[in-house]
Amino acid sequence: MNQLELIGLVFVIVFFGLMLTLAILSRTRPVRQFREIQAFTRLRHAVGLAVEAGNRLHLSIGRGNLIGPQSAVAFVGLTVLDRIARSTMVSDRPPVVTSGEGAISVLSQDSLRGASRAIGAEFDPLRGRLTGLTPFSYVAGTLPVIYDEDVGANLFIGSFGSELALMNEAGERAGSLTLAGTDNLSGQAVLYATAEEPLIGEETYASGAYLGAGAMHIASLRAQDISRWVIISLILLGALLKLIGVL
Amino acid sequence: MSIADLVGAILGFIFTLLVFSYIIGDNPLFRLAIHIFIGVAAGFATIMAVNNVLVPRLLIPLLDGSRAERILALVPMVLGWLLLTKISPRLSPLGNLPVAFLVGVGAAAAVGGAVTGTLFPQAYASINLFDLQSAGAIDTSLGLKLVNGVIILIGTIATLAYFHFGVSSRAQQPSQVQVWLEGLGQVGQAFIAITLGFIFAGIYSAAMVALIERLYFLVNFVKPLLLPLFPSS
Amino acid sequence: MGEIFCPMCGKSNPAESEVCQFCQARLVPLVFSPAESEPPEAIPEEMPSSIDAAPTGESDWLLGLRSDEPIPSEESLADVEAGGLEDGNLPSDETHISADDVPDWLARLPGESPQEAEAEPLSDWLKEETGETEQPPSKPVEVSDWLSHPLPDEGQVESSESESELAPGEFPSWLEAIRPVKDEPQTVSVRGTPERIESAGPLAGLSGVLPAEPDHVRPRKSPTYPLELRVSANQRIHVDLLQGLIESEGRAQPLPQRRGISSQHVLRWTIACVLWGALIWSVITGKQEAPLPAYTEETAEVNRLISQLPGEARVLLAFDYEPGLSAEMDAAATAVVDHLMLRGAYLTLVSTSPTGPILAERFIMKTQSSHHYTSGVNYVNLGYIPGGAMGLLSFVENPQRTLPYTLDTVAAWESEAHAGLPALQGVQHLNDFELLMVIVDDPDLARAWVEQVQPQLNEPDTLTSLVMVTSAQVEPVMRPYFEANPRQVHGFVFGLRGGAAYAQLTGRGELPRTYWGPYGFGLVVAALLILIGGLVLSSVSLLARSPQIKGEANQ
Amino acid sequence: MKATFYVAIAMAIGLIVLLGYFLHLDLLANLRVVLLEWAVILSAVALLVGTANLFYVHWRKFTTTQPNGFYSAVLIISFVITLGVVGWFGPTHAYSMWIFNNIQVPIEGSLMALLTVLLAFAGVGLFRRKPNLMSIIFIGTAVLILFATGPLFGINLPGISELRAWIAQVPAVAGARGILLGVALGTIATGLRVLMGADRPYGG
Repeated sequence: MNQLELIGLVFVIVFFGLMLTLAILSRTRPVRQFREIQAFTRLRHAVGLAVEAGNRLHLSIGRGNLIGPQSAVAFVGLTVLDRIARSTMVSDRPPVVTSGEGAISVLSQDSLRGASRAIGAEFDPLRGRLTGLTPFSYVAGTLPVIYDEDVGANLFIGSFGSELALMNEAGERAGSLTLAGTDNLSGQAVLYATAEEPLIGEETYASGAYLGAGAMHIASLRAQDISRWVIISLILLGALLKLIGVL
Repeated sequence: MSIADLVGAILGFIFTLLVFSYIIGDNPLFRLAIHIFIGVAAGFATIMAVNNVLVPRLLIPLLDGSRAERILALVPMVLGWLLLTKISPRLSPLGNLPVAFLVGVGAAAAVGGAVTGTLFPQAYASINLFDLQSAGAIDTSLGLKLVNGVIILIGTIATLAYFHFGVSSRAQQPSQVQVWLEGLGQVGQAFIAITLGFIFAGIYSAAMVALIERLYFLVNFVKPLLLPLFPSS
Repeated sequence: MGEIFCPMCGKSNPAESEVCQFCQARLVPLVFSPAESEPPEAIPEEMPSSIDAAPTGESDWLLGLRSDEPIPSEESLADVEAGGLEDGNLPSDETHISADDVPDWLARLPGESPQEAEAEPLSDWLKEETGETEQPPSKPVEVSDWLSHPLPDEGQVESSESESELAPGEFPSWLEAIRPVKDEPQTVSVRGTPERIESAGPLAGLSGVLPAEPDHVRPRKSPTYPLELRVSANQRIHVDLLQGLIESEGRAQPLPQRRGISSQHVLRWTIACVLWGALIWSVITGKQEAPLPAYTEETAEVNRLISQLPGEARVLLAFDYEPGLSAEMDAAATAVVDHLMLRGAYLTLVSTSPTGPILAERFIMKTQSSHHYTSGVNYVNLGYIPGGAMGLLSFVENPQRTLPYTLDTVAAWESEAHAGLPALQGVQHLNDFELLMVIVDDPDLARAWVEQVQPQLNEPDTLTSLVMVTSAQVEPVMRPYFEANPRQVHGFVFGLRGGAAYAQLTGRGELPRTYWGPYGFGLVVAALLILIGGLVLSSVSLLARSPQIKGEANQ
Repeated sequence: MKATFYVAIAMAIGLIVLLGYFLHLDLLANLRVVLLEWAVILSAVALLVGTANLFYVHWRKFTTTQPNGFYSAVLIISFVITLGVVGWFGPTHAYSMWIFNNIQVPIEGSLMALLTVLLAFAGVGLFRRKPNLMSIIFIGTAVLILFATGPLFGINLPGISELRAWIAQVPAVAGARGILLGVALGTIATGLRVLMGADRPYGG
């Protein structure tokens, strides 16, 4: 195991320990405040509207490969789906979920089924759909869902490329709120210009904590904050040592 | 140009116009084109998955692989059948085992890929900016490299600091650190805007080339039909 | 001298009097002797015959008891059923008090006889008490039950007076309105029979005393209460309104229909007309000839590396882009692959996306047809590596096990069983290739290639170089790999600009030269549109908002 | 009890694959290769499940005569024809290439070409929607790079290419690096939550 791999293993173990410790501490200590992210504020409002005014929520969780680095943002999409499905499943228009990869569409159906069972609502298998098997056909298959199913708010949280612009623009044409977040840089550049409420970079991964998905989400967000400053310090220290020739 | 090519070109011409009609608004012609497209793309992807994965990695080892290969191929075969039960809502719980397997591998790939594929290479690259000894070897002016290195370092740290989520509970009189963090976050926002603006221009360039290729195709398709009308040109 | 209270008007009478001196009601029950009694009226059929037949062995005293209770006649039952209490048909004895029978002394008394009570309107204070509005004369005044009880003895006068001050309980009109019209049960109501007054024993004079011997229980249908309320027209409207409100809550409200043509549509069409019009003109006239861009360092490196390739070099070519971006990627890679084919390199095509292998075939057929490269001879297409970055890792570590067959399921690698294809002669691992070229449109995928291939390239005495032809959007993410020291990627061609620069270097490559003119013209028009459009739109919205801002400033 | 069984499976499998990134033990490396191989096969089976879901959704839409059911029929027909031709003749056969070259590539290329109008429209409206410093820098950078990328009608503005190269090499790289480091932290946190069983997207 070379030096870099050893540092990597230590980092993962420390991060894991930090998450556990902060989760246990959060039971006794007051919960730390987080900065306000406008997108999540409007998302909570959209969920409220979905229940009272019967606006349907459309969640699209992307096309990332489940056995690759893009799986993490797909898991974030599934967490948001679970949170939303529990509160809007009993509304007049239950949420609809689209995805662009086989395994992720299977997981989205599982999440919908679990949420329905948790609140005792009836599960409709048509609510979780795979709309296309390639990036552009997935987007093309999602456009009719945005236009035809009385969608009040669109949430695109997952792995998207530049084709995300077509979905955001369709949401605007349909007159519904569009909130989007992705791990892909091209997707972020496009959603910053076209989405009403963009989630930039790491903000997408804070969805669970901001939507009250559990103490572990809050603990992991605080662990991210702490390890952020550890990495910044290591970079500064390393640059200094490299500059003076030690490293 | 053979008949098949002519029919193909006509088809391509029609589909291009049908998709371009979306600019006017969502219309039945556009819907027709994209639904044909989704069916074709799904057909290709399904066959590629069968030809490139299921046949060479599951069926061939099962049918004429060695004993060890056959035993190894039995496990994914059983898990595969269980996963197929997810098609039916009633049998769906049977497929939870392969799904848990996939999620376990996916989560590990995410963590491992992030640490070894992004976190360390990017951090290491930020540190290597100040490797001035080697800079001399590639005769880049040292001063410019140092200045650029410092700007990249500040930009990277400011961008990373912008994403800081925690705020002090005393919102009325934020601490000195909070004010300083706010300032660093503003600098980070500027760097994020430059990066996303640059990538936005790159995506626009790619879209522009796609448009030019489609326009050349349309013009080259129509030109031979119109040439007899304008013999002089 | 004892007294006895009249069960009907409640006034006190001398103990020995049999009939009330006020309202002539009987004070003492009639003594019945079998000879004088009348045969009982026809008992309603539903009365089970068992009761009529008087079960054998029943003793005489029982029969005597039953004869004391006057069985209400059919008509009075009907009266009770039809009229109910409201119509004043108070259940009373067979005798009915008419106006003539009222003695003078009674008429002078301040108390009212039932008839006058009905006629005289309620005094004002009573109205406030009961909160009742002026009632139409026809409205019946119900005599509360407590009035019908015999007045208590001298000692309880105070309380009785306070009771007399209490206004007779009267239903307010809104309660009266919603009282069920036919709410009495269909069966005979026990209330119809006058209560027995004990004549002997310690409880003499008291009524409603529970009989010692158990009552016989008559089988009866459970009372059904039809809920037809007597509701006025006004209230019917209110009920309908309320019902409509409740039902509308359950129904999903249609979202507001989008207006036909909005300013957004007009703005979108304007941009499309200006931009596409300029490009169509440029494509048709071909007037936009422009000098190809100067090459940059990273592009020159690619040219140098390919120029130094030995004859019949083994090159791995990855086609990792989507058909949607094939225009830009084909234009960027045409000149580079053309250069490779000029050098006579053997190509091995792979991809990590399902459509990649077919795009590779299309690219060679469409842009490199002049070199007459044939599958299985000059090049081999190994198909698609599933599993994204993880699959890429397993391919980099062991290509033969990951992609054992070509796209047409032919055994591709050299082994004891078969000779393998010429393009893969002598190739066992990734660093047996002289050059790895990745044509990629996605920044994450490009990084994955670099991260996974890195360990193989760092092997000692490896001569393999890694170069990339990418989309323009990937440049800021991948450039640092070129500027790293040592270089992780040995050369880049970024988008059409890089492809045109490479075509400038080699003097070949038709596609980038064709697109370069309209491409530059289109980008400038688009930039001007965004700049001018943005400024105009922002100033219009600022002007539109300024009165509002001024108004807020004045408040 | 069943839920904890699935959590145990996900944790065990995940731990083996994760340790394989850092520890180079032969047993662990071989086990990891086998698990990855099975995961790749299950991914392909999941693609078939997804295809069945796509087919079922559109079949129901067509058979229950919902609005736009006609398009679902068109999708099913084109899917079956493509499956038949490409499955029978193979993906690189002339017929398969004909379908790919004349239907899939033109339509995807046209959808990408639509972005020239949609992105310009978004760029024009961005400053009105979000009038702040970040939007100004974003639009300013994009417009500058668009001017600097292509030939300016043959006019060579001095320094514009060098400015473009500098922006690409310095500030754009800094921002991209910061975003990638942030995304990596978020990915690690999310992956660890799933590995420790705090998040359970399975078992529904």
